[in-house]
Amino acid sequence: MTKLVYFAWVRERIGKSEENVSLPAGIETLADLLSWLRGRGEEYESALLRPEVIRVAIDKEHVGHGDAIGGAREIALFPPMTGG
Amino acid sequence: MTKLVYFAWVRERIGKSEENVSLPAGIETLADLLSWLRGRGEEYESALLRPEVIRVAIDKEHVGHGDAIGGAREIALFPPMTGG
Amino acid sequence: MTAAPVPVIRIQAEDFDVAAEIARLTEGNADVGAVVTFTGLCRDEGGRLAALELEHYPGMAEAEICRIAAEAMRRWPLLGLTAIHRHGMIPPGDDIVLVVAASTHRQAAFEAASFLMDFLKSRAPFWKKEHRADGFEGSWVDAREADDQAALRWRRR
Amino acid sequence: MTAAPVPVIRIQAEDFDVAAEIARLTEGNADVGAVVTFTGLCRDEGGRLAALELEHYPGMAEAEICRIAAEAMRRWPLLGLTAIHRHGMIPPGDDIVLVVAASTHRQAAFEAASFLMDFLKSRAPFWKKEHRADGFEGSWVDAREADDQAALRWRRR
Repeated sequence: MTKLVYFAWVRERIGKSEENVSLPAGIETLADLLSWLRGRGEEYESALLRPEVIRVAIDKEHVGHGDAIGGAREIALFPPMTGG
Repeated sequence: MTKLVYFAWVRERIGKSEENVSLPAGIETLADLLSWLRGRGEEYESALLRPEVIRVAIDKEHVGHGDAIGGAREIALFPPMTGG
Repeated sequence: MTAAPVPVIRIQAEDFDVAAEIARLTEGNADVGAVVTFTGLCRDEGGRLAALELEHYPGMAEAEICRIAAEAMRRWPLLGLTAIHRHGMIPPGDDIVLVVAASTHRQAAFEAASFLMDFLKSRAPFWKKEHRADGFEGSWVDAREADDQAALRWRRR
Repeated sequence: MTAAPVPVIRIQAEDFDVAAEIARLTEGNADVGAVVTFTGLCRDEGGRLAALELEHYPGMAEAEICRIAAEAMRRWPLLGLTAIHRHGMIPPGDDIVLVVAASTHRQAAFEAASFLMDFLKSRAPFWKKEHRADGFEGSWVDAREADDQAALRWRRR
């Protein structure tokens, strides 16, 4: 099981702040994950409509969409950051 | 009469913080003034030994050595500034 | 005189005290000749906003600011570095973020504080949601292109 | 919202209160989103110094800092600008100078504060004399070439 966590409008559109999922075989990169998630329902489709604006972190470190998921325990999806 | 004021090591070497002088005819620029002052005694010679490092202000505004004294009421001579 | 200082990083709901944070970096260290602070405050956008709600990613927010601070410590000869970021509901006029950088000469303190803010803006996992004064549903603040550009300028070195 | 702010310039023997000076620029003005402060402190130069004595040219010190502050107000969209410079005998660890710049976004506040310090260093009529911890006669601090260079970089714009 992999823990997925969502923030800001990604969280609002998906309708939950976290969930545990079993990733099917073949999901190797974060781009694969985003594409698979979009097929899980309207709420995911709406949150991930423009995957290019979605930022991803694995185990609390920024990663790129092309990076491998590897042994990730926690994957976070969120919009561009607006702190400071 | 023109008021001359001195600061920092210029003041220490000349041995006073201010004085009133009658400028002789022919003293038109600040370079003329510095040169004339150097002839007034050892203490002035020691303070103004390297005229190129002396900064000058007329009526509380920075001016260059080539500038005219004009109707200056107060002329200040001092070393490069080290505030802040 | 002193060992390499450890940056102070705090993520908190409460406000901070700028004077106390300056004192923490200067007291007992007479090598400090320059302290630069940056305080970011909630604007009311011409009366439009009732508050900003700041969401963050607990754990990653601290970790990411620690990484940025460590990079600043490597780039500049700093004698102290502090970053405090608030979360939760923040009304106009209230503080959001504080950065304090201390060094012997001013250039390092100015540059490090500016660097920390540029990277904090574009990399620290915080998101602002507007709460409108007129009661209508507010929206999430969009990331500013200017903030990404500001972070990029540090790559030129 | 507000008329163009008038810079606050003070030359004084007493210490200043950074928090109070920040509050003066932010309170009641919810357009302010960024405040940068610079505090310059007296270093002890590895224990060598007992104090710095700051001499100034009364009247010209205020006038010159006013001129520099007015130039900063022309160059950046500032919502507030304060400069306070102390004179007299200042022991290590004590404050010497404070600059506070307030603006809507951070870049203007950072740049204006840095600009003000660069020009204050090279143009404001203050001179530092060292008082040594070992009791020997101290000397006048030499102007730093780096400070003149720092002021020159603003000409490139």
